Amino acid sequence: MDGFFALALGNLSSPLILSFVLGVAAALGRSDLVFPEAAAKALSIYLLFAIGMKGGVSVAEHGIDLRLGSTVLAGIVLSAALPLIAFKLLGIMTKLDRVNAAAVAAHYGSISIVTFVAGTSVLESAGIVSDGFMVAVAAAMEAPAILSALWLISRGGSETRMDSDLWREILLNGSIVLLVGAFAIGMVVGKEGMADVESFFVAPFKGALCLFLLDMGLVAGRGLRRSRGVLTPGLMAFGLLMPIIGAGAGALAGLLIGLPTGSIFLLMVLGASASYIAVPAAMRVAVPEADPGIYLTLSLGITFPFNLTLGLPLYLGFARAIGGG
Amino acid sequence: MDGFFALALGNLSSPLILSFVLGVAAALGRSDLVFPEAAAKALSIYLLFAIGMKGGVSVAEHGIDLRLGSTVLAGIVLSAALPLIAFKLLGIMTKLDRVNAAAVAAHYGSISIVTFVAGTSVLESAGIVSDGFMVAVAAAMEAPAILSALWLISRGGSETRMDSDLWREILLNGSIVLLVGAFAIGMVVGKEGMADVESFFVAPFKGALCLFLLDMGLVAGRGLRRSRGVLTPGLMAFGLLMPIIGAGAGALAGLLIGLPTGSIFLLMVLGASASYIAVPAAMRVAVPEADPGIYLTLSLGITFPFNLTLGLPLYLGFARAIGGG
Amino acid sequence: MDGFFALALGNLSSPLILSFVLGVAAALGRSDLVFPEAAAKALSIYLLFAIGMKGGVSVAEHGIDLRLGSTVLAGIVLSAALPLIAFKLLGIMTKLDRVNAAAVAAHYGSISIVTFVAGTSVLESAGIVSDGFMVAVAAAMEAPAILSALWLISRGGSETRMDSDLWREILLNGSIVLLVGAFAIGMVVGKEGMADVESFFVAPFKGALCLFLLDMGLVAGRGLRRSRGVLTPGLMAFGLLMPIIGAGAGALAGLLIGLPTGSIFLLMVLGASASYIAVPAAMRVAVPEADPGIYLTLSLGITFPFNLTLGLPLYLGFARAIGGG
Amino acid sequence: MKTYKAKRVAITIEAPMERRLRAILEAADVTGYSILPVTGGSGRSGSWSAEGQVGLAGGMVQVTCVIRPERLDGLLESVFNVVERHIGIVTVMDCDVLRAERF
Amino acid sequence: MKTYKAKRVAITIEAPMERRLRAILEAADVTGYSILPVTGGSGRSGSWSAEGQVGLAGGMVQVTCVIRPERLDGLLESVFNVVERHIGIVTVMDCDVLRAERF
Amino acid sequence: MKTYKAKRVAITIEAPMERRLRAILEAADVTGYSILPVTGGSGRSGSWSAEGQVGLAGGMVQVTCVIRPERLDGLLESVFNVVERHIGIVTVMDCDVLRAERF
Ligand SMILES: Nc1ncnc2c1ncn2[C@@H]1O[C@H](COP(=O)(O)O)[C@@H](O)[C@H]1O
Ligand SMILES: Nc1ncnc2c1ncn2[C@@H]1O[C@H](COP(=O)(O)O)[C@@H](O)[C@H]1O
Ligand SMILES: Nc1ncnc2c1ncn2[C@@H]1O[C@H](COP(=O)(O)O)[C@@H](O)[C@H]1O
Ligand code: NA
Ligand code: NA
Ligand code: NA
Repeated sequence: MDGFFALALGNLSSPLILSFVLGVAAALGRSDLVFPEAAAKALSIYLLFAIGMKGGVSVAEHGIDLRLGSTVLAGIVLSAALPLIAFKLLGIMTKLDRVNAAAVAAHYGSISIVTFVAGTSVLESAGIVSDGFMVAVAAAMEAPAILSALWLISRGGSETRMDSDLWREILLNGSIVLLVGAFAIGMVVGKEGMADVESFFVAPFKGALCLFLLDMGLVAGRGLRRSRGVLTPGLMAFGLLMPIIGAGAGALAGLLIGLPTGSIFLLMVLGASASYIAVPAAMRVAVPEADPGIYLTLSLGITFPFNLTLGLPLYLGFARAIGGG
Repeated sequence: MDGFFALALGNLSSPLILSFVLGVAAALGRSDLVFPEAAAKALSIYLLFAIGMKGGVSVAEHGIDLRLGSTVLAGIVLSAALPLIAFKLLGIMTKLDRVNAAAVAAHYGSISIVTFVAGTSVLESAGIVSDGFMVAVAAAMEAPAILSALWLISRGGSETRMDSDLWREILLNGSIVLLVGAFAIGMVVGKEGMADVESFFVAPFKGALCLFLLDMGLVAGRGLRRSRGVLTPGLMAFGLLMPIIGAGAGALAGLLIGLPTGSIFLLMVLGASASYIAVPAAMRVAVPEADPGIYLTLSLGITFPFNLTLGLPLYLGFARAIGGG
Repeated sequence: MDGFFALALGNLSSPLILSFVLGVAAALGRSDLVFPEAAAKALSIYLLFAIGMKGGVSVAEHGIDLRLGSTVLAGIVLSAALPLIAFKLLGIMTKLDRVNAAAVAAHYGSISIVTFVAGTSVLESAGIVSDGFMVAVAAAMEAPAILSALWLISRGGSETRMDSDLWREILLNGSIVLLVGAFAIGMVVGKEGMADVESFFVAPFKGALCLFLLDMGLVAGRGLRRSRGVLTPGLMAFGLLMPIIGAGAGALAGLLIGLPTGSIFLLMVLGASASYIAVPAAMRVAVPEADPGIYLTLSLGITFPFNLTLGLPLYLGFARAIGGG
Repeated sequence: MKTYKAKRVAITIEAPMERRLRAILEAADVTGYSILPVTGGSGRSGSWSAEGQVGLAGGMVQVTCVIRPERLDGLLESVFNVVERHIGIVTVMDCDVLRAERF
Repeated sequence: MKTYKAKRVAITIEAPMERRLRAILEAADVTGYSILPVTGGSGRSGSWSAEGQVGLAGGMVQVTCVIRPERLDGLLESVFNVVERHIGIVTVMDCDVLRAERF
Repeated sequence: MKTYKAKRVAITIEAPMERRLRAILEAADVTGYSILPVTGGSGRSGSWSAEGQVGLAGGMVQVTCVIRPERLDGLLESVFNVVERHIGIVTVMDCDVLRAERF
């Protein structure tokens, strides 16, 4: 437990987390500090591209690992199965109707790439290696959760707008395309090609992530301020419990596949994190009746900060305990 | 005097100043070169965060100096007192009515963080150290001038919209939050934490400042072009005289506290510089009758270029003369 | 020929080209990946400034070369003459009316600075030097083609809106001002001044170019998707043939002046490339009757990708064959 | 100056629906429309702002079409099917248009 | 298609006043409004453009509310207190709205 | 609340023409106008979107002027000379304005 507190403290005093905290505080204090929408979008493109490319280069270095396939598969299963657990849990813990519960559940099966990126930073600081292909796993986990949720809804008799257009939108959404595309580019160009662009995609990465987390803090804080009344105690408890369940499921899968500690940790992070970009957009189109005030606030206002601050050191402690290192 | 010319020439031929000049020239020549608003805002967030964090790290390195408190106090007094001088001077030199004169005066008590940043660049080039806490002094000087100006106006019988909302807006405006927040982050993470994000916040800083100054030049030039007729000779003379008075007051305060040369110089720069972000926004809300055409043009079109080009070497020469180094 | 394939393959597997391909693929697959307009504009300002400044610094290093004048002159002649050839060719290969043909022709006399920048990257990878002043040549080639096209149109009896305002807009358009301005700044500050801002303008340059090419790919792909029906086979053939003619003319000019291989190559690239920023904007104002769907799609959707992928290695092979190196 | 009577329809709808709405307008042969960004607002589903947002889910756009009066009903019917279940608002105003061939 | 009569109020006001205006609208129970960015303009206080601006002071926004006709006067009165001393312009237009429950 | 009758003219035109239109409005003594960005659209010349665009050529803007009814014809005539050959659309609507001195 000592290790956890040291880790948690180290994590909490990193520039990344402090930037996030600054953003939340500024928003709660109703400062007029705002981040231009275009800058936030540009930063997210940069981060996705950089993380994808680094993953691809690492795979090019170490060769395609036999575990790549099984881990991607495990990720898909996790993403599809976690919404079912989340849905059950919401039925027990909250009074959400079927449609809203399914929409929330979709978010928890899918992933938050920023949480993943913050996780890789924590790994780096701890000097633990992980598999480059975990980026591909992250990309693979974005979409299946959406399908599970839509199935839950249609099973309940409600209508969803699930046409071929929506299929394409979900599978080719911006962050999947960037992650997978940059991953492929990284695999093709390898370490040598990466050298050319390293001072843009690697060296300034963490600093850029600081500013992005500042913005995420502003958005999360604003969401919290506006959502008084929306977040019942039951929902909040769910927002803290579900990531731990997701992380547990990730740990289990990682152990079964025999991943190294770093990759177990990242799979836990993916399981624990909740989407706030791809899934909300899909829900707006497919299930407009679901209230974005609930799922966005829960994912961005409760689960994201929890994962970032306490979750990451917790999961790392656990991954180390079971995976060694 | 020779030293001044050498300094001035060196300053004028730095990429920073030349970028500003390019922007002014492009705007005056009515080029269609424009900087997207979102990019300008993003750059300013980056610059404020970087400068704040560097200040905090430097304080973490050297320990909290006893002079921190007295210098912050001196800054607050300067910021509150300079508008009174400016207001008197405007009464003598121009025909502005009370409300407009007070609004202009507020700008000259407050500060321009870009001028401050350019000042730190000049110091670096000259190899002179300064106190990291000067960033906190800059933050402390943003707001008091606004209160002085509102007091001047209400004493004259005019109404200002001074409610608790405005108080919060002034004290928690974006640039104060960023400066103070990043300063605090820098203090917590220290040199070691900074190392992680240095290649984003430190190495590319000057280059990013070039592009920002290009944009400032474009905005200042456009303001000048549109303001034909607004700027009377009296106003222009004020825009050149007032920064010198402010710098003198800064020098005096610095000497009294016993600051080292570099910090005296920065206090002069803060005294000399005029706000063009925080104060104008506060004036729009609190004193809508005041004409933004006057205070924005004067601050951004006259005083900012003067400080950047001639003021900085002048103040540095003076600071060296009185402070040594 | 072997050399060409090796070069082409090397070029095609660089992160730059792959990023462009990713963008095109995402757009054709109708992914919702978008680049904010403000970010694209900010990136283009950065690239123009950086390339201009590097050119200026290089000239400051090597002294003003006697060939600078003759090469700029050759560039102007190329830019003015190529539209006449293009116009004739369009008359033979397509059924465009006079106004549209002239508008298209203007694009091919003018230049694409991104193609030029990609060319300098290819040179660097190949370890071949070129003259720093080629940036000035690029700037000089932006505008003359527009005048040729307007002359072609007015000779045909159609009206163009050619007033002094338009003159200024063409000669002081954003990219010319940035290129020439940054070139001048580079010349003034030299290598020493550049050192200060190198970690912003030099080191991250290629990575930033990747993201910009990703955006160009998105825009080009979207243009292609929307233009079904607009691009006849004749137009497409023109879009592939004309750059080769332009490159040939550039090679000839380079040989006559006696430029080194690297600079011959860059002059070929300038001759081959087609404008998609400055000229379209001028055409909207001066010749509103011309259809932007035709000239934008042809320049950005056909010629730009061709130059980037196959053209650059082809031109480099040729430049080496005639210039040595 | 000669002007022509027309209807100006403004549809404020969630950004993720923009593509679909465009497709529906084009299917209904409404080829003239403009899209304006909306940076914030408030409605029954609460108040929002685009500032700092990365995803589309939070934002809205305003699609404006100027059409001939006799085509209004057809347009509203096609649009209704899309917007019915979605948040947002549809307004119709009378206007005069300068050039008849433009709409 | 059944539509309902309404009023469309457009308030163009300085960006630093956006928050206050929102608060006033909400206090007056006007919970439906949209905010559109304004990137430039001209008025008695001269012409301006948002390009390259860092601060809010230079910019403006356009707040659009669609409300029931009987609520117009109340809205205008609350708004008037805010905009009275400020630059900008308030216009009111008649419109038809597709769904009555939306405003 | 006392209001005044006015006309609201909205001119949607290519971004590269913004400057010229502003100059013409100012020459015609129309000093009050606001410019709203347009991020996409569709017309006879096809559909477009501002996303990721670097140049101005692809984009459009919407210039809105509120003017006294008696000045409408003069305005339309000056504007017509500019927009005649250009793509875009000009609409005129009736509106009420809160403060007469503002337009
Ligand atoms: N009465 C209204 N006037 C203007 N905009 C509205 C109105 N009602 C809703 N909106 C816009 O539509 C969005 C969603 O509205 P709602 O579905 O009521 O939550 C709001 O956030 C506003 O941007
Ligand atoms: N008549 C008008 N029509 C449209 N917008 C206007 C009008 N008058 C003022 N505005 C807008 O309101 C801003 C401030 O106007 P003013 O208070 O007259 O300086 C202008 O810059 C325009 O953006
Ligand atoms: N009927 C219309 N309603 C609204 N906007 C239009 C209309 N027609 C044209 N536009 C706008 O004007 C641009 C150019 O139109 P066009 O000249 O018909 O190609 C379009 O892309 C739209 O942004
Ligand atoms: Na998850
Ligand atoms: Na000052
Ligand atoms: Na060319």
